[in-house]
Amino acid sequence: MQTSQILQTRADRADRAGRTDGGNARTAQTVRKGGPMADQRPAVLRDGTRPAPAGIAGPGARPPTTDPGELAATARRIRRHAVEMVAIAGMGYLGQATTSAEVFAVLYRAVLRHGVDRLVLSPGHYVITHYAAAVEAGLLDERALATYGVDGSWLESISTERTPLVSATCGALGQGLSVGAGLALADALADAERRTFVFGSDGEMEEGQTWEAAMFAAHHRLGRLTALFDCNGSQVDGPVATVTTIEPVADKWRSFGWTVHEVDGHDVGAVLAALHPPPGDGRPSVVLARTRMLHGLGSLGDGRDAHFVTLGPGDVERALEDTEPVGPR
Amino acid sequence: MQTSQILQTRADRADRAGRTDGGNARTAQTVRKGGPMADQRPAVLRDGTRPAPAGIAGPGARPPTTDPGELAATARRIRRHAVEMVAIAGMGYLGQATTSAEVFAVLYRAVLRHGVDRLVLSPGHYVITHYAAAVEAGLLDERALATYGVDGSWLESISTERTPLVSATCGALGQGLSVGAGLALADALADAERRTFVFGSDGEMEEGQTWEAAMFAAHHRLGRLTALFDCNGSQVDGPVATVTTIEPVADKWRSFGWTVHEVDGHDVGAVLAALHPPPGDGRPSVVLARTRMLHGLGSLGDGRDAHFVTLGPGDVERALEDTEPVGPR
Amino acid sequence: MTARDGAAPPAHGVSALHPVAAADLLPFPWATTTKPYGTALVELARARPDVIALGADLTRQTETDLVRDELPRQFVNVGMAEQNLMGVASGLARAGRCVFVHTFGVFATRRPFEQVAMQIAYPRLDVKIVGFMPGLSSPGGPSHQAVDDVALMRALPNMTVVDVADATEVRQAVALLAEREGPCYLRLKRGEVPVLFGAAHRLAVPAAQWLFEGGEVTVLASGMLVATAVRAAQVLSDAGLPVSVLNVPTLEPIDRDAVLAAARRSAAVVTAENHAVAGGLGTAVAEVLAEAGAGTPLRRVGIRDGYAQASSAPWLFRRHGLDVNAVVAAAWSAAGRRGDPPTAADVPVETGRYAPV
Amino acid sequence: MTARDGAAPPAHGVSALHPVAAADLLPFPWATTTKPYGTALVELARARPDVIALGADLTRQTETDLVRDELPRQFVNVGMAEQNLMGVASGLARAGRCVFVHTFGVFATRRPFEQVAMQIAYPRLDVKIVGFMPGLSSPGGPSHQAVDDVALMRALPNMTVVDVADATEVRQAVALLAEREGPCYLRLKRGEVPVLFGAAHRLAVPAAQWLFEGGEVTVLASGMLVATAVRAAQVLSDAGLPVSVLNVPTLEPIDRDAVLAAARRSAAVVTAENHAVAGGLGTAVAEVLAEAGAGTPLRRVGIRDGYAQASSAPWLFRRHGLDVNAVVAAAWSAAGRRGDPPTAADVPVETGRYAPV
Ligand SMILES: Cc1ncc(C[n+]2csc(CCOP(=O)(O)OP(=O)(O)O)c2C)c(N)n1
Ligand SMILES: Cc1ncc(C[n+]2csc(CCOP(=O)(O)OP(=O)(O)O)c2C)c(N)n1
Ligand SMILES: [Mg+2]
Ligand SMILES: [Mg+2]
Repeated sequence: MQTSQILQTRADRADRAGRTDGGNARTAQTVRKGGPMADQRPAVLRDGTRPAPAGIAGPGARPPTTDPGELAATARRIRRHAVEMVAIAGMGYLGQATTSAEVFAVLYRAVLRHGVDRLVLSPGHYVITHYAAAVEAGLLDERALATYGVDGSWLESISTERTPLVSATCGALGQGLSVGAGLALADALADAERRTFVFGSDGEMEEGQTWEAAMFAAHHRLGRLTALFDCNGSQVDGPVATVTTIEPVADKWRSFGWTVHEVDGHDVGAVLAALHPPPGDGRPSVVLARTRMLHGLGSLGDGRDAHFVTLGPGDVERALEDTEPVGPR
Repeated sequence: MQTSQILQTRADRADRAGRTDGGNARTAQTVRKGGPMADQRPAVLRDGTRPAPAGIAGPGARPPTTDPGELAATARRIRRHAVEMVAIAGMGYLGQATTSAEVFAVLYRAVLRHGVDRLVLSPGHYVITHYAAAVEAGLLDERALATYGVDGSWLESISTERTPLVSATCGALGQGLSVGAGLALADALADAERRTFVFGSDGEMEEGQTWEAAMFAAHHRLGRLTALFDCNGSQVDGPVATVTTIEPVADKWRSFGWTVHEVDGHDVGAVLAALHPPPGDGRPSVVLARTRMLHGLGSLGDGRDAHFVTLGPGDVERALEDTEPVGPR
Repeated sequence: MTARDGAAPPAHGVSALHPVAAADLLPFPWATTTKPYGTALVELARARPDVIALGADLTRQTETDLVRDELPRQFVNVGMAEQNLMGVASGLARAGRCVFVHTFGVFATRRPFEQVAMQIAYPRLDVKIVGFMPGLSSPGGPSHQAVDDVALMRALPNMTVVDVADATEVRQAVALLAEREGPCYLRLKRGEVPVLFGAAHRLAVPAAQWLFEGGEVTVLASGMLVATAVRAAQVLSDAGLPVSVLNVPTLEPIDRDAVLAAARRSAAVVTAENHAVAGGLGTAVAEVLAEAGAGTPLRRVGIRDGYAQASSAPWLFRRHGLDVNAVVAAAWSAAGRRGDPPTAADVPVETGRYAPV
Repeated sequence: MTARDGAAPPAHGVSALHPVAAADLLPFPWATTTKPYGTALVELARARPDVIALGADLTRQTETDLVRDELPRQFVNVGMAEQNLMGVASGLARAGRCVFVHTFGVFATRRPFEQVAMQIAYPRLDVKIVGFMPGLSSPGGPSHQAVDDVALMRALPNMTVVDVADATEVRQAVALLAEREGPCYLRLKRGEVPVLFGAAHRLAVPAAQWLFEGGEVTVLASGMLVATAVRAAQVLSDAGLPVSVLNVPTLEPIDRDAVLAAARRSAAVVTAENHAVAGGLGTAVAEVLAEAGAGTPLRRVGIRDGYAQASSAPWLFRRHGLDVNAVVAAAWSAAGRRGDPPTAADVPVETGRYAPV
């Protein structure tokens, strides 16, 4: 049997077994048959993602675009979706959607070959941007966004193993780059030309595991691995610089053997250029996207808790005005 | 009550309670009173070290020296002690003693103010060098070395909470720098002028925690913290470079905000110069001691497992010749 | 009917609760309060300059903004690096400080387990690890839900493990643990904390405390499920099944005598905890019963379904069987009662009041 | 006298062992072998190109030098970075590989606990974690002694936890676990491994297996203490106390039926494991007994003394009560026998032979 055949067989087997179910296969005495987990058995596709369950799947992948205007408009719509999602509870991870909108627009509409390339969403609380971008990419039904954060919904506010349309998801921060390195290693060993992207947050650079993974990926010359970090300068307790000095970030990545692209994370052209196929020297590459909290939602002003935004009276209306569609979709 | 008084009181209380006992204070039903751990209650001194138990204490601290000849002779004697210790079982951490002999000679005879400054021995298997250097410093009875690695001995082959004359000891690698940072932070908060040294191995740079600690120490401007890494290029599976690319090590530490001294780790003068009090800019400093496995034991040759040396017939004799005392002590 | 007056006529005229006066249990529905922990810690830190609080980028969430703002020299934010956090705590403790470490329970125990084991528990240092958002009280999904933290900390020799029931106990726990030599793990509800106990209540460590006595079945509860057990006892007593309730704040070392007394006095024992059934209170009780050869059957109420979802705590508590009805049903079947167990009436409470789901 | 012939006259003429033929237990003193695991893994990897072995700078120590040298494309050394190790394993498994991860048990479980929980156990991936040097078999002191690895891995839903008794079981475990979907933790003795079982022996997961039946007391043993239990049973039977022995290779899920059968058939049960008494076999058995309301008393032989020292395994096994005499004494007192328990004769064995201390 060929390796590829075997991998295939095992992937099929995994599909059937619903292996990525988060349920519990403990001893008989501790399993409640048909218990709360019975509905948590999404199959896994061959690229490692979980498809959107029936009822919330989108119309189908839209053709990719590299048009800067369209990508910028997509980012604007991502913000708008995010405002509407956060409006449901009146608070949530709106800041993250505003800082990462352009990066996700470029990734989901221009770079990622959905169903082929791999994406690891390391900071699970950024999944809000993923949902919005997946709608924009045609993979998720827009109406599903109304269930964001609602009890029992598929669209949980921090990603889990049930989250549609991503492979590994991590709410315990700092774990994603390692998983991405493992995925990229599998592809490298199989001579697959697929790329692996890992989206990360700047706070994750405080977790030592990020640097373990960085060292590993460089040593094993995982040139088809690309990390994107949202350097929004924010973490739970406030500005990153007040909590831990992570700068000079670019120097750190270079000293760990990576090719570094430092870009304005709100400039879709710059992000797109940085995500071009990595040079052939075998170095993994990292895109440090410098971003500004609540960018694109100017009327919300500064000075609020950026990590977990609470919307006051009138905030939703003002934010929706800020993100009014500007042209034909 | 003043802070210093309170710290004093608590330290006394800790002494009485033998707080660093490795024994088990579990529930009544799981404790065997007077069980195997009853003898494991070394007191803790105020500088955080455990004194040598009666019977193996040395004659008393010898006056420090910065004489290069004397320091080099000390390193030579450290190697000789190590050969004798490893000869007991015919195998052991001889390589580590050969690479770190000069660093320990300088630390124990010229730099560390015993009973004042703090030392964390991060890679526990290097404790062989500590034992030898402690004898040279007059703190441990030379005869105790004959019990190295013997069942039940105080001189265990990997350090534990029972190990005499060090504070924190760590056999699970990569943990020492954090503890050192905590000790240094305590001193900084108390405006104590004492220094903290952390001895580490190059393999420990593969553990992410080392980089977490590095970032923390730099952010908190722990300028009186000094790390010394034995860059012997060796780990269990062979040359470090074949396992993980940790280079460029100096760039890494600089990008993490540290002052870097890269020296020939067998040059006592260079090591001593690098360990001079750190500059006043608040940066912690790291000494990268470039060393060569089995340095000083030329007759043992190359090509053997450097991490855990097995001595063959005649090896002990040859190694003792290599380390024959050269002058008056 | 309330536990305090204890006099309301039982629904079926069969039995009433026997509240233990010394427990000073307040009448339901209970009031809530915020930041009982932070307030108590500031008080302690003011009196004891050797106390130092460490955070890991969750300062307000762990109520330590109070220390940071009032006693800045006794607060250090280590950032989001939990392994280093525990190492730094160890260093500070070796230097004579009494260190309180704060983060969510899940990040206090899983990420830095080896560091807690080697640098805190093994050397028996004065480090108090305070983990917020126990069990399914976190809406953040499996990555944020500390459903195994008690199991992990109980696996460590020298570690005292405490899961308190209310704000009164939270406040007392701070002082008690500061006085207790050596490492402790304290599990705390985040946000609004109910006030179950009045001023006369005295938390002890590691002693368990009877809240109701004389029942046919004993419910042993810890942490957030103490309030649940109290409500369940009321429902059961109203339905003719008298129930004792034992509040077990200390999971390690467990109060072995109290557990054996519960087994001796009851036809069955039920444990109730906001934690996986494996490794927590239920297991601690099982160990005591089995070693004693007690034939009293045990039912364990706790999380049995592996990994949960990101949803609200009430939704999760119902879905995973941590609600009043789950405790009621377990006690009912443990007592060998036939027929459907009684169900608790849904008690709507105003904001600022607490009713267990 | 040997288990196999089972016919030697009992010392006190009172009782003999009742060996279970299907177990195919070989006569004492047992032979040893080296690298049974590595050999089996190479065999598996040759037949299954999807199998990949990961190491963490302990390649020879985990017998994976065999894979590295013979099938280099199926071996990756991740270096000394155990958190990343588990993440990489997870990524490979998500990409369809069957991943075997190798390091010492202590570093496979403590350092990367959160990574194992979140990236392997929770998504139920095909990752087999193989931890060497269980319990006090490591001379490296508390930092190297995996005395809580079973407790940690048992705390994780979806994780199968296996601790085998001999080289025959090691070999069979490799194939069995590769076939078993989902995450497993396999605990392996390092270095010389005894051969207790003959060719007819069949390891099953999660079934336990009787080695001797018909005793007054049952000793349930796992891993390295199976050999110890067999020897203890011989000593006890010679002294007039007939003993059953149940080999329990799978700690999670535990073979509940076998445990209950042991409780039903015996006046007392004794567990024996090279692990802390809390969280391992003894606790798993306690949970089953307590939930069943079985009144059979339980004695747990295991590590009760917290953190040990860096010394040789025989020295540590004696000092911490993991030796034949400790099991004998526990069974003797559990059975209510008065007077001093019998003691095992010190059996000197040649090199290449194994006798439990
Ligand atoms: C291992 C871990 N520790 C702590 C947390 C709690 N936490 C969630 S987000 C966050 C801030 C991390 O910084 P970043 O992701 O850059 O924050 P953002 O930009 O979203 O404000 C923290 C500490 C976590 N999720 N995981
Ligand atoms: C956390 C941890 N992982 C693995 C080990 C096993 N181990 C002991 S020494 C060592 C090699 C580490 O490199 P280094 O200390 O530089 O080795 P040396 O120079 O002594 O050969 C390893 C992997 C350990 N002690 N701790
Ligand atoms: Mg950020
Ligand atoms: Mg080295």
